[in-house]
Amino acid sequence: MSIALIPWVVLFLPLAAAVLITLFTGKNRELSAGLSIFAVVAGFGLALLLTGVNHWQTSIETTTDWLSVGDLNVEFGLRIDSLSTLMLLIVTGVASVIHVYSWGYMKGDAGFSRFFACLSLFTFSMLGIVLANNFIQLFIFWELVGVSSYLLIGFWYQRAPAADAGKKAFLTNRIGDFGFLLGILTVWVNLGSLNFGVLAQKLGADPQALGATATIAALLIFCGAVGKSAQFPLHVWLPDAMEGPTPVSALIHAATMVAAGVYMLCRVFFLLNTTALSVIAWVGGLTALLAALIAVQQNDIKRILAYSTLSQLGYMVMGVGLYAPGPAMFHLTTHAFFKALLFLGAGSVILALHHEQDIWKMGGLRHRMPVTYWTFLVGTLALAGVLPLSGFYSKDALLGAAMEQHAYGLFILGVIVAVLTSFYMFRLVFVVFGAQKRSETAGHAHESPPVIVIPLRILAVFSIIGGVIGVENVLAAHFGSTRTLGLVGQVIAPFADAPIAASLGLLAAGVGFFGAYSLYRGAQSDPLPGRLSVMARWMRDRFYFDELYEATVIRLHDFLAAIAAWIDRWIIAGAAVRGVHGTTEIVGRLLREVQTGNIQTYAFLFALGVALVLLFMLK
Amino acid sequence: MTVGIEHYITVSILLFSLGLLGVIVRRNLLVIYMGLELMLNAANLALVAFSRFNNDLDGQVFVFFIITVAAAEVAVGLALIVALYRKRRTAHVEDLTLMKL
Amino acid sequence: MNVSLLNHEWFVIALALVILLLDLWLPAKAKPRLGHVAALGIVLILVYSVFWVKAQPGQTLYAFGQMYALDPLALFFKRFFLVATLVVLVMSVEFAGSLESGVAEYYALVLFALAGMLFAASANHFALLFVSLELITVTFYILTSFQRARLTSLEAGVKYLVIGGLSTGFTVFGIALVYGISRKLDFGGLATASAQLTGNKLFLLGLLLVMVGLGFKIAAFPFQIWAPDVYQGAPSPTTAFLAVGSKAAGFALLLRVLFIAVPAVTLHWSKLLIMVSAVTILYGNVCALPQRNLKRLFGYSSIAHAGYMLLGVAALSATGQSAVLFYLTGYLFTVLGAFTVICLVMTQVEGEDITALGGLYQRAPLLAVTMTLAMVSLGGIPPLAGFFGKFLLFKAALARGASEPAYYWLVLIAIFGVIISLYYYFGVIRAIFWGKEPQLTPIRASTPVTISLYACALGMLLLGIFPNWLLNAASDAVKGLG
Amino acid sequence: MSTLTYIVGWPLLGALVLAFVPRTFRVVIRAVALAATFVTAVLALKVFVHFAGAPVSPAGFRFEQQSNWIPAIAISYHVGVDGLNVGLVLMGAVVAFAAACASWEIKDRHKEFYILLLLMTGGILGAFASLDLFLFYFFHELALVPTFIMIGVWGRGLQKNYATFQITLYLSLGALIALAGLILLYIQSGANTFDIPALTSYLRQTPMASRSQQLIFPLLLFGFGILVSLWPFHTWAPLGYGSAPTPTAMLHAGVIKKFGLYGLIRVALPMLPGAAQDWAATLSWLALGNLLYCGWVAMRQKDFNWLLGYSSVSHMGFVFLGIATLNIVGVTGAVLVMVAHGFLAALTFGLAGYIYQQTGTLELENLGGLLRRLPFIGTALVMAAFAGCGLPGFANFAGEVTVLFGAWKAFRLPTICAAWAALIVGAVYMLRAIRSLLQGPLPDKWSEVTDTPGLWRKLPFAVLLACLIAFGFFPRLLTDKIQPDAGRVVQAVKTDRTVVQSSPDGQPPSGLARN
Amino acid sequence: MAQLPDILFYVFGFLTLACGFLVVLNPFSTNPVTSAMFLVLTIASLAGLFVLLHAFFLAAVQILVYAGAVMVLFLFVIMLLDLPAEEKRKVRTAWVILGVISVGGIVAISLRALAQSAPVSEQTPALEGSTIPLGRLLFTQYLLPFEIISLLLLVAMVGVILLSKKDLK
Repeated sequence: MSIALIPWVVLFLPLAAAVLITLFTGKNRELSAGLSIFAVVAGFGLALLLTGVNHWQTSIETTTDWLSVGDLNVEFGLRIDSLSTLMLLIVTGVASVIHVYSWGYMKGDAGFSRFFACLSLFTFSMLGIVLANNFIQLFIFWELVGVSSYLLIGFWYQRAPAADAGKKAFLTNRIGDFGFLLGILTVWVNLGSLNFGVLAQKLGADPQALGATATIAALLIFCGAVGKSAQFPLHVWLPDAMEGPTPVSALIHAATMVAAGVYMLCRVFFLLNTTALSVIAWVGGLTALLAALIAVQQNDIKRILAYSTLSQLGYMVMGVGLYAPGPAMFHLTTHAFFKALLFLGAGSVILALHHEQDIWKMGGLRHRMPVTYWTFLVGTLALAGVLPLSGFYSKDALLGAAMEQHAYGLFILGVIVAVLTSFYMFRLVFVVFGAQKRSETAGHAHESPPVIVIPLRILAVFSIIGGVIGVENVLAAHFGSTRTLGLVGQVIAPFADAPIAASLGLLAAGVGFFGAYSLYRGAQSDPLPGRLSVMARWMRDRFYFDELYEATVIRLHDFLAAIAAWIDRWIIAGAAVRGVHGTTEIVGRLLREVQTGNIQTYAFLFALGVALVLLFMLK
Repeated sequence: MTVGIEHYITVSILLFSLGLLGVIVRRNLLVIYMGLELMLNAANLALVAFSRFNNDLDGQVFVFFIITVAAAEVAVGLALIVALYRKRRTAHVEDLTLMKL
Repeated sequence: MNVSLLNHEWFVIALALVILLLDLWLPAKAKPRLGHVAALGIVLILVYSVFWVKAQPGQTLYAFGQMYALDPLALFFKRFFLVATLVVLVMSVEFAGSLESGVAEYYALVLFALAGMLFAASANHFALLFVSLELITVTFYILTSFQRARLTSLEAGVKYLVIGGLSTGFTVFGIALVYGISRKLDFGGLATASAQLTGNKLFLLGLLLVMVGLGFKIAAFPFQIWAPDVYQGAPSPTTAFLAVGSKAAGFALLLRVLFIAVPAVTLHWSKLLIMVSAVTILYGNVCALPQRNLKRLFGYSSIAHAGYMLLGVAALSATGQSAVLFYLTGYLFTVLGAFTVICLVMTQVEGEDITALGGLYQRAPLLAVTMTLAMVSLGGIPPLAGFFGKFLLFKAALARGASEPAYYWLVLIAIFGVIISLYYYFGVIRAIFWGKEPQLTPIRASTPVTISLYACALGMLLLGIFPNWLLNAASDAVKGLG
Repeated sequence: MSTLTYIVGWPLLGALVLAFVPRTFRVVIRAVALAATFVTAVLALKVFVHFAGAPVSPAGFRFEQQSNWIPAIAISYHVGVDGLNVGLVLMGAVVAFAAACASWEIKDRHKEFYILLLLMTGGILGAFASLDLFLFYFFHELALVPTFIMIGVWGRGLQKNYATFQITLYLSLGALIALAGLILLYIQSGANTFDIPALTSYLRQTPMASRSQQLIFPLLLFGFGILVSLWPFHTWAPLGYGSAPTPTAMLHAGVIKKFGLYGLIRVALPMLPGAAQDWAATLSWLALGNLLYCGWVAMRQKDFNWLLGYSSVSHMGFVFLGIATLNIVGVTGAVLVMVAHGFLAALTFGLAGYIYQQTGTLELENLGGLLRRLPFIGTALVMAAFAGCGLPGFANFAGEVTVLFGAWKAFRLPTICAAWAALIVGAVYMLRAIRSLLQGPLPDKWSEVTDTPGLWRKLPFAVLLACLIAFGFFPRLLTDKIQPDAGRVVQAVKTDRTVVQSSPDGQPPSGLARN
Repeated sequence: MAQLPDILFYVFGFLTLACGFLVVLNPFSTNPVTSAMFLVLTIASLAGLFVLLHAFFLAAVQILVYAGAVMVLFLFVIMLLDLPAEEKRKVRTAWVILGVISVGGIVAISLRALAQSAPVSEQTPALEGSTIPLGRLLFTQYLLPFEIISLLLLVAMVGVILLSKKDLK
């Protein structure tokens, strides 16, 4: 089998699975799940094979024309380079684990087959983003992941909040896509191509090729990332998306799809100029801070994780903005592992508690669910950035990048976020697993079955070692650095490169832990609201962003729609159309009053007619 | 001033308009009909006058036709009026407004 | 002098006399069947006309001096009138039950009117124009008031009589003036004389008064006022004949006067014709809009159609004239088809409201289909004759638009008129297909009527789908016009 | 005889045959209708597949046939396809077949219904295949009139009568205005022919005077525009579709409506290039009226069919926008959208019709949670909704994105607004509809609603979806055919560009504003 | 110095118009009989004008046919129907004014046309409207209309019989 063929197979296997499930195996649940899992696991295997054969080295591009009209030439092509290979491995790998986990998690659900069909569709779309070699194809799959996400968030469509959340997610994403599309159009009009390789070449040859539109194009394209990666101000959909089944939250809204924005930014890094990058960095930083603050005061286990995801995505975006796409991707990788782990752990807890998600109704689960507890703890430590877990390395790389760019404001911001991260994660651990049970269901919880627990273990392992398995090397190579480090080199790299960042990062994790320890160990209710009062309420109510949008964007659009509808009904269809109709009818009724039936009148009108004609012609 | 063709035509026009006026303002069918006869006669006068001053007989032949046609028309018209009167006991046009609008 | 040029007329007059004579000896029960005899006679004359009479385009044969002209235009109209009369006669047979007396006379009068129309088609002299017009008009006075047990019929007759007399008066006076100024009564002489008289007010006055008479015949605004009442009151076959035959005779004479007698003057009349055409279209259609009485609706609608045809006349071009001929032919099948249906339906249902058509589709599919086709054709929708006719008319008018923008406005108004007309035509269709069903007794149609219905439907379709032959015939017919 | 003649002829023949089948033979009637449309669809597919290999006339047409019809005024029966209409013919034939399949909902007077349906089919396919202005118009009217009757007789809802009359009068007005434009084109061109290829090439040699163009173009634009529900002449569409029986709505919204757009591309652009340039900017704003304004109105609709009606109106905006670009990308995209929207509109109206059949209402507030009872219909509806809001994988996306690319080269602000309408507004009302119809709790009264019982009833929807997806995945099937001929059209427009200086590629003028 | 024919013209012309006026608008009587009688007078005066125009045959016909036959028919019908004096109803003056205005318009336009384009007349009209040339013309050039007139009379006859036959059926 030719190497070039492998990505095609990887890409289309899940689609085939989705189609087969939809068309044929809907009735047979096991077969559906099997198909779906086979597709993604085989994809993972092939991706490994590809990596093995290719050694991250050459970049392969195979294309075919998808659409070609005039000077618009849209290819359908797959680009294999180290960046996409890495992402391919992450996506297929994490997806494989989560597919397996889903089998256990979704057991007994009425829409079991549908779930796997959607999941496969999502995998297909995500892989499409990863492998895309041009903007339109990227946009195509960008949209498709949006739809899969919509379908999966609204999986339990009969529950109104789920259905609404799906809608909200899709629409918010669409706003980002709007900018994205305009950005693509701008780039195309100015550079005449959509292919990443060609574009990179053109910009490489002439950095001013985009001219005055460079910044605006870059920012428009960034809009896409803002939507997909839920950055401020389009972050509002992600917490709501937690209405979907937990495996979905893990796969889509933590590990892969939301990271697509960051991936895309790295993919088109060559397009981004200084102005745009600084905007990007600050948007990312702001998102990280805001989300972390909100996360501190959430009580829903999945929402805490969702805001955490937001915050970490903000980190990554900030990284991109700091000329550090490599570290950003690095963090993306490690985050995929530990955030998936955390979500799956949360899912395990939720399942054990019969879909209870309020952390204040949990408690004392450490003993009842040991595996879940330990793996969750690993995830927490990794997220908090504790040495030597993966999170530490990637987060340090980002903080180091801030130092390197002398972006001290962002650096401090990053450290504060790190403190908050550690704080809210340990708060979560203490409340959920520590102390005593706070409800009956929590008392009756017991450990989940192997099909759920094994994925936890696998992800835990990667969360631990993810920082030192060479990801950074691959990325460094991709983004133009030649540095390659051995295992030991990787382990000590943070301290060698940016000791201040590394130590501050560790310190932050410690501060966060102790804060949480002092406040929440054994707490029966949240003590913070009392201490922070208004601030806490704002945090709990997510700084009222939803309300703000409700009052502005949505109202405005509704208002415009109402006006349009009013005009349509009363002016166009009413006054104009019915008016013409009615006037004609009335004129008809009036005019025929002339026809009195009286011969005298007729004779008079006849004579009048003659007079008029004569007057007209002989005047 | 010698009487010329204009004088005859003027009389003809005036007579014609009298007939027309009769049709318009009178309400008795028979009188209306008389108005119509006046109009035809006005035309006759014009034709005869023109015939005389054009120096050919075509106009007079035409008058002959008109008189005959008028007679036929009167016969039919009066028969119709009689039939109507038998049915409706009126010769007033204002009573004949079954069909309108 | 070749008297055989007038064979059409001789045969028709003979046929009428034969009918009158047969009436004397036939038993009362058999009298209605005389209509079929008359129809058969017409068929024979038609056969004669088609196979034995030829007219070369652009060439005119004269009889009685220059009095009578036989040219393709005349022949076209003669055949037109024959076909129209044929259908009307067949229709009359079905209607015979509603005539109190004189069924045979009715047929004979129809034939006499036909003779008048045939003469009118060949009129090349004001004397012939006048007498043939009078023959038609006087006959129609009688035909209109034929149902003298019905007050509406008499009333219609009186109205037609008075307004008709008025128009005769104007015509005659107009002819007198024309004669006085130009010293000519024959069209040939007039054509040369009128070239010098285009500025002579009295002459123009005379011509305009003649136009008043013709305008009355075709029911053009402002001389349309009689049409709705008379259409409504007259017996249905008379109305049909009035709508087709009398109107077509008016157009035949209009074309002859405008384009043979005084072409030089006509050239200056485009404004008048445009104006009259536009107002006629609007008036007819707008007034028809709220109309519920079927025959009265046709009265208004016939005004509107006169307006459309005037549009072709107003174009002052050969394409316009041939379009008028084409339109008339389509109109013939359409209106006669519709009136045959009305005839059959109205003899069974009291009242002439549109609702009387309710459930027609269940009662008699053929009638319903014919009526629908007729409405669609009148509305000007393909693939029926009405559409192609309007297409030609619009084309002719638009072709003149480059030099005179008023034609654009005229077409715009015509389009508006068509749209309005669709409203009430579809109202009729709606009544047929999904109106309330007052009764569901099937309507029986005799064989001749069935044939004539099929012929009308076929005519509408044929002219719409394969218009070429008629188009050629029409453009041949107008070759002699100025 | 050309295959196209058979494509046009089969449905008409079918209608004729049906006229002689007794009305009690329900199965036979249905079978005849299905067979006629099926054969037509297969033939259309054949033409589509063999398109590339078929012999080409100098003017670029294939499968041509020309026979005398009305030689007296130079009208001939002339059919043929090029890239611009081959897709439309295929789309029309497939949709007709689907509509015939979906006609099971007609319970009374089915014989007449099928006759009208076949007339419509033959008419519109004839209109698409015509290469003669008169024939083009003639066939279209043939297709249009049955629409009126069908809405009148088999329509539904309280506003049925008003809808019938409004759609009849409105569309006839549009058709007549367009007819006036076509006649003027014939007259003022001086070519003395109604033949489209002949006229086009004649006008390329000797373009019409600017005054004539300025006179005729608006007539065609607004005449055709009314037929396509160009803003602000669109109000008939939701009203009509809201009242039309399902197959009628499918055929009209899907196929017949495309006639006007096709007319603009086939006739107005290449024959009136100067005026087309002058009107392009105006048209782009009118297109926004469709896209944005009607999208907003759609957001406020309470009845699903009305929503679909406005959505269909809104989608027409893409085509207008594509036409207004006057560049090859935009025009190709416009044609692509026409084909795609044909399938889509038929699909959505078909599905809505099914739901109406089951529930007797399409009030969004009354419905909900139906996906549970209608897995197939619901899924198809979700897919259709996504196709409607421009999701990749469906043909609409390919078309819309092509239009946007073309438009971006021609003008900025309208394109931005169009993108907003496409991505946001469309999604808002479509998802809202899905949310109200299919999602949320299922009211008890709808617990008896049942999904399509058999394969047969799934067939129309499946076929339409398959087409949408096939062209969505492989748009080149269409674009490769469309492009050369769209190029021809654009070339014709461009060569007349005497006032606007030709701009180097990639740096277009900021708008084709009036000079 | 006015000649006799001219004086006669004024006399007959005045008579014609005055009687015509009294036919139409008799301020003293609205009885149709009065109108009919004045119509007879009008026709007689017209015949006088015909004579002045040397149309002797037509003058005779005018008297015989019109005054003799047609007017007798009128009177006969009036008597037969025993019509009462016309409308006792209110005379609508507005209506009369409207009528006068429209008629006046026609008259004004016609007279203006007459004034602007006076017909050219031969200075010495020599035509004699005697029976022989008239008859010759009638039976040669005008034979066809003449025959059609006979047809018309037949039609009128049939019509009158049909319309006034007492019994129906």
